[in-house]
Amino acid sequence: MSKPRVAVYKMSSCAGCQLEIINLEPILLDLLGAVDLSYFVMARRENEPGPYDIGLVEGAITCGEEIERLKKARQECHLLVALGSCACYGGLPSIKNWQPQRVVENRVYDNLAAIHSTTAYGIDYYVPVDAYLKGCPVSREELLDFIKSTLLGVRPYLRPHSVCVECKLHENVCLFVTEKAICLGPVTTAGCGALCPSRGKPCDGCRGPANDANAVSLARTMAAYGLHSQDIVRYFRKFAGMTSEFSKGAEAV
Amino acid sequence: MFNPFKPERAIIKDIIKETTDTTTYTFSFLDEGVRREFRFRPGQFNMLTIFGIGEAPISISSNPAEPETFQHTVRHVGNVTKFLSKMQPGDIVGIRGPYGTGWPLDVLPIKNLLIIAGGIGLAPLRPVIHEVIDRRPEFGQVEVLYGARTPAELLYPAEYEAWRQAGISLLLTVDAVPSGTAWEGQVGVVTDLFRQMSSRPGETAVFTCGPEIMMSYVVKGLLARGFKPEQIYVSLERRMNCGVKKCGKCQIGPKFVCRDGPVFAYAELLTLPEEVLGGAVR
Amino acid sequence: MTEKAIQVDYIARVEGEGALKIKVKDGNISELQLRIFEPPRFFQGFLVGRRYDEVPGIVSRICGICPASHQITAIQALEDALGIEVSQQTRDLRLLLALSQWIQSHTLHIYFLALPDFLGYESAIAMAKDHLATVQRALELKRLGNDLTMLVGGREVHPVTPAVGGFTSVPGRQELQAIGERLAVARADALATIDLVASLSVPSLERDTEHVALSSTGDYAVNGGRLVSTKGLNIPAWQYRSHIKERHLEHSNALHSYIEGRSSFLVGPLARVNLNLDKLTPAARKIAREIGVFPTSNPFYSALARSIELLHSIDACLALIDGLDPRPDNVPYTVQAGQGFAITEAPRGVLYHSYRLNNQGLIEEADIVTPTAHNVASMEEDLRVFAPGVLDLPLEEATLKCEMVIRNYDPCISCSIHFLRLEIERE
Amino acid sequence: MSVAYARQEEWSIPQLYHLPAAKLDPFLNKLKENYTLIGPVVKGKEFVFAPLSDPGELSLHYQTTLLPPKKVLHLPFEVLFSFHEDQQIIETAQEQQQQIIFGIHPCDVHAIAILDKAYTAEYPDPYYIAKRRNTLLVALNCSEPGENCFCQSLGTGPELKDGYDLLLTDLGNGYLLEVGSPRGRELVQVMDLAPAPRVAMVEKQKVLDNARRKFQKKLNTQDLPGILEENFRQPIWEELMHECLACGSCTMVCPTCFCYNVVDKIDLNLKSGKRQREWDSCMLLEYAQVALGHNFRKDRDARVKQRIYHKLVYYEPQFGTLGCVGCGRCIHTCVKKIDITDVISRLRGE
Ligand SMILES: Cc1cc2nc3c(=O)[nH]c(=O)nc-3n(C[C@H](O)[C@H](O)[C@H](O)COP(=O)(O)OP(=O)(O)OC[C@H]3O[C@@H](n4cnc5c(N)ncnc54)[C@H](O)[C@@H]3O)c2cc1C
Ligand code: SF4
Ligand code: SF4
Ligand code: SF4
Repeated sequence: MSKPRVAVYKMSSCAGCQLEIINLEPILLDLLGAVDLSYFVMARRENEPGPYDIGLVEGAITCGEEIERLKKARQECHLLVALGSCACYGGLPSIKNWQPQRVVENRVYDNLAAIHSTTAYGIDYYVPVDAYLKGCPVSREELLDFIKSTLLGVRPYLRPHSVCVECKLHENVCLFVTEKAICLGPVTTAGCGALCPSRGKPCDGCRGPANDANAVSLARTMAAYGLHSQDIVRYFRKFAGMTSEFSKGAEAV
Repeated sequence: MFNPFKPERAIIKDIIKETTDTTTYTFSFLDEGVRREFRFRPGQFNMLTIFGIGEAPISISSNPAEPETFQHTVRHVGNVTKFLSKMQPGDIVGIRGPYGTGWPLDVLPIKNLLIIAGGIGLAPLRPVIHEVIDRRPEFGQVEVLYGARTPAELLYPAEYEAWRQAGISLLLTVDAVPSGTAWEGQVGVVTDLFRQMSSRPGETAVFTCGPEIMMSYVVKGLLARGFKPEQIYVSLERRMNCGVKKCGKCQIGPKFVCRDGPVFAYAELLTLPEEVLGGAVR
Repeated sequence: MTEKAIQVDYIARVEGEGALKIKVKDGNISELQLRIFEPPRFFQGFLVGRRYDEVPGIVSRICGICPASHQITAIQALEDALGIEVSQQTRDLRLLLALSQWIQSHTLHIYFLALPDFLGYESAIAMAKDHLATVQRALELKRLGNDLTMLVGGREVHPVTPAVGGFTSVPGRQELQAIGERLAVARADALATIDLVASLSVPSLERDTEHVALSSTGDYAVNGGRLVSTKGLNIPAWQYRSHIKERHLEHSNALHSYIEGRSSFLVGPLARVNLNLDKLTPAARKIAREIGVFPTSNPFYSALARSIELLHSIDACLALIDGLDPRPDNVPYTVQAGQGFAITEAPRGVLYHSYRLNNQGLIEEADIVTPTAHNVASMEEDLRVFAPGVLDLPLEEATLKCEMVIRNYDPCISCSIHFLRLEIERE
Repeated sequence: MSVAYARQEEWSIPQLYHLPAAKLDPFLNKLKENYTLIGPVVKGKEFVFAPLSDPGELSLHYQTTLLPPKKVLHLPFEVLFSFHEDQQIIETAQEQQQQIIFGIHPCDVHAIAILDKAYTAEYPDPYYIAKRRNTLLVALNCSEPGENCFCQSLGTGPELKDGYDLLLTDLGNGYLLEVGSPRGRELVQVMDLAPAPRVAMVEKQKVLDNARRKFQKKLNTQDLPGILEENFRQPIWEELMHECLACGSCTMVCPTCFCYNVVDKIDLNLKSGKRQREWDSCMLLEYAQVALGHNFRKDRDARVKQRIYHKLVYYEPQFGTLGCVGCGRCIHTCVKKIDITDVISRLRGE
């Protein structure tokens, strides 16, 4: 069996998710024994043309040129994977979607003639996507599980439920209940190992809505904690504000 | 101490492709002692492991009189079951079991037997048919109503003749006949066969297995024809991760499907609120 | 009339997306464009209206390679605005965090981005076939940097613990000591790295440049100090904007940083080693002196400067860990209106953040200038000087050499949010 | 196999000792010589059960812990076995370490008795049993119930009557120490303790009576199955469907929840690996989902009901006991403050 060919594409992103591939240091060489990183501009100079078996797309889509590249990627990849929250939901770049485009641009640039930025979307707004690896950045463990499962031809086990589950499995002091800090864990997809709450920082929802996210109910509780509606809107419109679940949270109060 | 979670290694002896998405596998335990001691009753299931992929509950579909090589008829729908479709004779899987209650063949004084199956639901009932054939004089009228989506999806067609010869009345139906397929039999859902069946409520036990929605219509139809809830037995399916009443997944109200079932007397299910059943059996 | 063109559609082994186009006519450069087609993500734009305590988590997403630098810089700018004085322990942990990222980022650059060029491979992956031990050493060093970032920051990419006023959680002494032991062992790898990099023959490239870095009276400046240069700049962070400007040059669509009244400048490890050689930890200082190339303005020595900083970072971390037994000690504060400024040394060089807050702690204005944004003008200038000398080489080789000039800077293009987007023609 | 732990049996008196406060640490140090000591320690503003490296870490003045001590018997994550390239199955060594759960409250002791039923009946779970066999319970009667505690209503506290190896009651100047099993008696023998004075039992009742008066929550258990069965369709369930976050916290912290999920973890060689189980929760959407996507409890209210009915109705026919011990953890942990006692009193129209 020949090794599956993997391509890594970069759209509007911080490159943190692709760095997580290199950050697999202890097993990186083993991984390279199992797959061919055929197209990975960040790590190699001679990149091989498609088609590829797996395409990992990092980043949100924020301009026309990216839409074209994304469509090409879709064509040349058997499996297309959204790598990280930018690619899954638009990620942090989608914050700008909630302010008038020109106003945001104006804050950064004087000469707007050359700016052709569009609403930031996750990649499935434009092309069908086969799998989503959530997180900002992606979880290396999930990435690896995904690759192994794909090699075996099975569906990977990616936790679909809330961060609270993992938070409890690690017996963290609940920041919401005990520290009275607003935490998006109850409506956010687990898989990070409840990383932030384990370090004393409330979850800010980087992995997007869990499979049964009840953002409306959580938003009501946030309001009951005395949060201003603008604060609540900010909580939900961060990494995954474009999802219908988190939109409901933002619009609940 | 005995570890009920540790599968025994079993080898795939033979593979028979039944339909486009269903295959019957013949297995045999590698360990001689395990192989010799293995016994099962019709309606029981095993937990089938593919190492590294997972585990799934699958009914035993072969003759209980030949437990040294037993069969599973598997529909390829998810991780374990699809991976199995790529395996070859000689490959090793893990198996532990048998688990669950079987069909109450020995428990009840059964005279007549009515078996109603849909699709893959015939798999856990095939051992019943085998056993009935082996013990034919003990039973009176035995009738099988079986429906599949298309003629090509009927399971075990090669055996129908033998069943009929053993004096079992077999009524078949299919939901649809794709163009180009030869089919002279009935077209329609299983319950459409009620009109042709000769079974009557008196001294008859009904065993049914299939999609829950089918079973629900079956039960309704039977009740309308004068059958009593106590006569009807259904086999249920729930998510299972252990098969031995530990993981909690398969609970329906106070019942564990893996242990109190998968075969339940319909009368028993009637004690539960409808919603608890979640499916459509009622 | 001879025309020749060097074109690199994708500058590989840098972080982010850029392209290079050089046109030469009769031996003179007629057109030189370092084009960045990384679309802008408007961080400074959408930071406006967000709450101050969200800022560290947001700005870290500017760059996945040096997220901790963005966090630390933002936090220090916000603390400046809110008038917060943090504890010595917090300063130590922040330094540890910043240096952990230097270790990780420098290793990545030396071994994965630069070394393949010098040794003639297209990538470290290809290099591993012949130089397995070298690549393994790189992986171990990088993991060590990552593990230290994770210990202090909670995660390698986008740390979670740094916060205004301190840390949301601090590492235990035992864990620090354990990683200290690994650092002590890794010194040998750092020394081997210096030997390896020092043995490479570098092309010559002499250009009169101004090198800019933070400098402090005490240590090798990382998270604070005054901004100084080889040409006499010497300012505190809050004066940054009165001296450093951006200009829109005709030949380019990118904004180019320059020093008021002067020209482009260079930031990063080379500038730091040149300016702060005396402040390196003793072992690193001794070796840097022995090698004897510093100060130098040849940017091809950047990798050497990085390798020296690698040793320096390890030694500095060891010293820090020795004195640390962290306890939670965040300082309390009240939210108020204000403006704050901070400059730190990210792995790639000078990073500037400034914020204006209203009395509810909402951001009214954000200004961020990243190291690569500082360097882009310098990169182009280097190419202008360097390219004519390689024009006689076969095109493939000339192209590689020009790419190497860019890779010297370890450019982190996606974090250079000050770039304008260019029209792309990609064949 | 029948597993009888810490049953009250016949043995010779004295069974009551006095453990002066000053002797607590020396006692713990003695126990530490032969056992892993697990007791409540401070974590932030909460308490957790953790191995004690130093007796000084023990905080007996706790009301409840985040996770119940269940976590040392039925582990949150547990490797069931590993399998090798040649498909040989290697069982993980089952833990044999002798351990003492020190300072466990009556409700949690009752919860372990319930787990014993679930895990030692038909198809005994060898992983649980290996740990359970080597675990001794040094219980502590409650003198200060927490704001969410309602064990009193269920007869599982504040006083423990059974199921312990040793039982402590804080009498102010020291502890009354009662022996509950032969293994418990072995434990006390490591110290030279004086028998408790006769009045100790009277003082103990005073402490407990005082505690009994402090309960803020109660759950009326009268004809619970009947009440719940009658009220399967009530507006309150729909309300809860909208309120509940389906976050699963309530079940993750419950001392009697035993559900788990199984995941195979394969190595990069795609041949060897391990099978692992981890706690699961009936509150989660995927819990009752089967292949091809059918879900038997798709709606949140069906899951809320499953949790509450299981605890208060179904445990009885399954294991001959109520499934709730009134520890109040599910109330404390719930971001929405969904309260099982409140649900019941509303169903009763109280
Ligand atoms: C008592 C019983 C007998 C069965 N007999 C047969 C049979 O004879 N032939 C047959 O083809 N199928 C049978 N099934 C259904 C079969 O178990 C599922 O199709 C199978 O579990 C799907 O597993 P998977 O890994 O392929 O699917 P995935 O969707 O990948 O499932 C992942 C895991 O979820 C669980 N799971 C998913 N669906 C089910 C389900 N329906 N029931 C229980 N657990 C599930 C399993 O733990 C499985 O490993 C039976 C189910 C039960 C409960
Ligand atoms: S998801 Fe986060 S880590 Fe990944 S590219 Fe986007 S910003 Fe970077
Ligand atoms: S801290 Fe957040 S994620 Fe953790 S349990 Fe509490 S609400 Fe859930
Ligand atoms: S803890 Fe509360 S919100 Fe979460 S699942 Fe349980 S009842 Fe619902």
